[in-house]
Amino acid sequence: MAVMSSAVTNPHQFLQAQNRWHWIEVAFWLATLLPFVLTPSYLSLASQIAITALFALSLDLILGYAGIVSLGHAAFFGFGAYTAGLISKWGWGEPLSGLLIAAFSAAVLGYLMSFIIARFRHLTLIMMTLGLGLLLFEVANKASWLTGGADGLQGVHMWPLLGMFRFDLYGYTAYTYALIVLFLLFLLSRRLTNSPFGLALRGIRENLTRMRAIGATSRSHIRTVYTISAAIAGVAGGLLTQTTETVSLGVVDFQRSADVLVILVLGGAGRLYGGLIGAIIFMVARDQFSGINPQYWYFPIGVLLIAVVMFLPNGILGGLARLVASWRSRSQ
Amino acid sequence: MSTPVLSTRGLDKNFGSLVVAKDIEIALPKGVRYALIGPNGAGKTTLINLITGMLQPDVGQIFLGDEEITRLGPEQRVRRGLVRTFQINTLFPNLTALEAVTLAVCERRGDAKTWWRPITAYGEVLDEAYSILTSLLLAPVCNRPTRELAYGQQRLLEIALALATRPKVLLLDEPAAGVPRDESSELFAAITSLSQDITVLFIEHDMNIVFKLASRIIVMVGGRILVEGTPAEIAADPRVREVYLGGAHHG
Amino acid sequence: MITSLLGILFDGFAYGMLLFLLSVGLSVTLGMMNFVNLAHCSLAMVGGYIAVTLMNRAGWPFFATLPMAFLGAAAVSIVLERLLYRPLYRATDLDQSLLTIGIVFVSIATAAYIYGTAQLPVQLPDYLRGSYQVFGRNFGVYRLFLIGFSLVISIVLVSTLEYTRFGAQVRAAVDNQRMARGLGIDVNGVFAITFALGGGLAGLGGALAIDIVGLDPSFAFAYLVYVLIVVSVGGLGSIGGTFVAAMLLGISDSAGKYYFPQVGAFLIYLVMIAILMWRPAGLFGKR
Amino acid sequence: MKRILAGLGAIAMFAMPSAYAQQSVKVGVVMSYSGQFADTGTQIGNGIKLYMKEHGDTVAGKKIELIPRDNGGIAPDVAKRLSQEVIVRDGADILAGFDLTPNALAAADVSAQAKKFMVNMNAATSVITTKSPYMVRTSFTVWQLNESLGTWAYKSGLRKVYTLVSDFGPGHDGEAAFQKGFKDAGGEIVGSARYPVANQDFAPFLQRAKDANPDGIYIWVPGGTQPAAIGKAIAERGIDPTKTKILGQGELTFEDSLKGMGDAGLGIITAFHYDYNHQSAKNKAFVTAYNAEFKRNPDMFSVGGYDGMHAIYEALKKTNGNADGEALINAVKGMKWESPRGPMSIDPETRDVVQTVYIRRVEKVGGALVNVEFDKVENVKDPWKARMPK
Repeated sequence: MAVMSSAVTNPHQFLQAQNRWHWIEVAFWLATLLPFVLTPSYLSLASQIAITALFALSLDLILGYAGIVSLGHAAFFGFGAYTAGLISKWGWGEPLSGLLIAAFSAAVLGYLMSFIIARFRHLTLIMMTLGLGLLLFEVANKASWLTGGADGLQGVHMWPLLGMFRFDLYGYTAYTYALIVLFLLFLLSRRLTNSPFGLALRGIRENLTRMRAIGATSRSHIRTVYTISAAIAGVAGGLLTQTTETVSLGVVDFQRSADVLVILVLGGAGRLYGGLIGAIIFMVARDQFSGINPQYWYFPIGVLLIAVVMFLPNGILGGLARLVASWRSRSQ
Repeated sequence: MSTPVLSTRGLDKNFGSLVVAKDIEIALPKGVRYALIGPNGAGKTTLINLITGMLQPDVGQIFLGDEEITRLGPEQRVRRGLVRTFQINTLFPNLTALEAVTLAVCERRGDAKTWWRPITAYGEVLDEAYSILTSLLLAPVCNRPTRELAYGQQRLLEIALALATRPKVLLLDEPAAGVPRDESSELFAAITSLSQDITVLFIEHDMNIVFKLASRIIVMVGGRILVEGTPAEIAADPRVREVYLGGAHHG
Repeated sequence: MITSLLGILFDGFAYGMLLFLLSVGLSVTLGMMNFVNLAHCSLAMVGGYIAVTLMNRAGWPFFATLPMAFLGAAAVSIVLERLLYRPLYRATDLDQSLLTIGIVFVSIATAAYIYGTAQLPVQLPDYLRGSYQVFGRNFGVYRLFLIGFSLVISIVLVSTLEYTRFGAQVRAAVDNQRMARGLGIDVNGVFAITFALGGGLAGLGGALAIDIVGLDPSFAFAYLVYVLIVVSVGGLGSIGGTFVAAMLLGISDSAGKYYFPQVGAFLIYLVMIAILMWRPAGLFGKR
Repeated sequence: MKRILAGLGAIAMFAMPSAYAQQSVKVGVVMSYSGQFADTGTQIGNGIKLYMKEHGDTVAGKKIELIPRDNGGIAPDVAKRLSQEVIVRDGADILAGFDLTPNALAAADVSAQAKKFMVNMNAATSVITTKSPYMVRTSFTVWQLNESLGTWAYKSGLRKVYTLVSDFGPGHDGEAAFQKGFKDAGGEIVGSARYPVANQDFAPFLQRAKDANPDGIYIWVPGGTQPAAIGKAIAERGIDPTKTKILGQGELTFEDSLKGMGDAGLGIITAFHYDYNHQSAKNKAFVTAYNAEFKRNPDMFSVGGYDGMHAIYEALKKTNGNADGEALINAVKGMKWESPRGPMSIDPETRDVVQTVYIRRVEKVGGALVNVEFDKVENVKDPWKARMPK
């Protein structure tokens, strides 16, 4: 804190410094390449972590930045997943265009739902998102002629990426693809959160009454960010479909909505890297714990969550930031 | 006489059987400093809430210039120049002062919808926000999160946020509430130095300040306007004395 | 026609009462103390397992297990409150959710470890089984019992919170902690007892629910959604609201399944969304 | 190797660590050990463990190593990933487990791609075995049981039946299979309903069924906590199973469900391929050993796992320890053996299970409720695949 407030006379410099890439960020993204070299047999897991991280990032835009808690975000993930799957099933297996269509359709759904969402706050908002998510689950189950119902959608086959790279058993293509998409959408989100719009979102999170008192168009902001978030979630769902060539009701179920919320809060909501770190820690922990004991892995995961809340409030990144700050102020 | 900048006609508001506003008629000309006084529970904050649209009146109309704004939402009224501050700090705790004022400027200019350009690309917005903060002596702390500012600085930030919207009419709800008297001079200096294009209505309990700042005074009691006049008229009015002296035991 | 409607109302009402017992504790702790306790159904599960264990292994009569289910779940909530919840009363909703989901995970794994993953059978005493036949309709004895029991519980609960000294202390502590402390109220103690009460009621609900819905480790999650629906539709902190919401949802669920089985799964969510669109704070919510 | 990446071939040297694992055969066991279907995984796992305990962990000179992985419920993406991982990371030669249809379908892709032998120990939708030429099934198919039950129901004298099924894939299959068997024989379906997958209170559905006045009510339920709830609701509705016959697939009268139902369950008729009460010397020994090991009775999941391991062991014996997918699947085609469930075999054409379907009635034997077999249909193949155009 002391560093920040040290007599910055020019406001431009200060904000520019905030927007600049920190060396830790560069290191983080370089580290995402390590699985190719160090753990090539974990690439399938790595690609699913990247997809989950993207999904968590989409939730972070509405929850971490605009303060909209959602327990039904799987609706968009699932909508994108089914869209991507159906396009492929109907004979168009080209991944990139499929992903765009998945994003677009999830965005349309998100835009429509945003008119309901923007009207509510607090528990009512949570229950609305939950209710709409569960409704979509039931629709997907009922419409088994379209979605394959509980058996899952059959007949999803992707063409090679860019006409060259097949989706292989080891997950090289899957991870490369998921990682690039994650990185691009991360750049987009980073740009968004550093924009005037991003500032307005934080304003909505911090104080909606004050937003009205400065004449802000909060509801239209909420609709915009909800739509963008839905589109990104749809991309994540589409990626899952394309890299695994399967779609099931699991993509829209309550568990997925709850998991992504846990992942984001675990990592630290309101920080772009929160969802990414949360996804890595949660999924690696689950993979390792369930490898050790497939039956009772819930136990150590539960203890992990409890410990994070007790010792690192505001998620792992939030807690670390506080520790670093207090360490800095002590060392000065 | 030209059209008043802000006027109301016959505003009524009840909460159940409790009358909080009854037949409120005001007309504020451009540039005038109005004080709104009255004992606790007189309905002063309610009136501000009604005017700014945080509450809807049961009956009556509100005009900003010639335009009726009775049915507009609070944010629409703000964009037309009708702006308020809050008696209890209503700020963005985790935004820096500069970010908060920048946000208000962006909203005014319609830039807040832009999500593809970084905020650093808006040089003139930052300059404007910074100059508002400078004028309110907040520049040295502008990069601190709001929650870390001193209480008096937060009160100033309330005004800074309102100014960033370029108000025509500014409603200040006890701007110095909670600020020790010897520290409130900065605040009132700021209010005094506001542009004469801005019409100001402020709620204040300290009569010394009221009489020093206001060019006209409205006295409210029990949800009604008791009397309106110049400071001298109000000081001489026996009904006001009755309310403030005789009514002391109500307080 | 009329008798079938009557039967449906009866079944739905009884199911609603079950939802009421499971939810009312959460409504109190979430509404009055602002603590997001997603582990509420874990407490119900504790009550359920206590009842089953005492009946199947120790041979206790069903009725004797109910107070134990209440006390056991209450004891667990006191421990949780002391160790984990109290430091987090001022934390964000999200931290509270994350903590309590962690507790749910731990409880599921623990239950699976102790009792296995199979569902546990429950046998009620004969006098609670079967049904009375009236107008050619069958009215289940256990459902009748559930309705009566829940009515008694809600009356006791409402009168405790509205008319006793303890109730006044709870409301004072919730409204303004500092002032309550100033008045010499042991706020920590009051909160602990309120939590214990909420948890105990959940345990009781769990014990009573297993005959109708069964019991296995996934119980802690399976009912969470329903309980949240009841609480939000009823309005936070309102016992009467929770009662009405539970009844409404129970009856509309039953009626929907009987008259329109093809939309059975949608109905409860649609009802919730419709009610919240109409009254965002719930039927009896103040905020 | 057609689908294995062309461009990144150089990196592929990391793959297939099984090259050095010649002294052992690794079996990746992918199923749900946690979540809603945790008990399924537990019981399949128990069946596997018991078989290995009885027959040793070495066959044809190879040590059998299990690699268990938790699927955590309906999650084909996870099933697919885990299957890929046990092959590429852990070097598994055989895929086994698979409790749920979507998961099995997703893993089938992996089996087909990697040419790995796959033993489906539970998932019961007919189509699954067509998805990989290296897959064998040791459980049952929904069509196999329920079409037989439909035909049998008409033969036993029922004419008007109401069907009530869980509203998801297997439930729809059960409904279709029973209705086909029953209607082809000449019966009439007087009404039908599908209840939500997570349904808890069954009173309204059973009331509706009762109000249709059928001779029998057919119920398809996927196990879990629902059967006991259904049994209790049947009794509470005043439906007498001795007058209005209650029919269903065996999950309806699982051991735990019967304990929960109590005497309400008496008289329910189910079609199934296995019960711990099946009367044979082989089964008696199996049940005793199982109880000694796990302190509970085996069920259809256990026997799916047990017979699945049998298929793996016998196939490895035939191939002399060669764990190649092609070799193993050829070894297992047409294999016949005496299982705790009775005689069973693997259809050489479809690689699906051929077995006896038992018709059982719930009776009280020695104070406990059990399923007593009183009729059976022998050598039943999966009728759905038999009708499929070749």
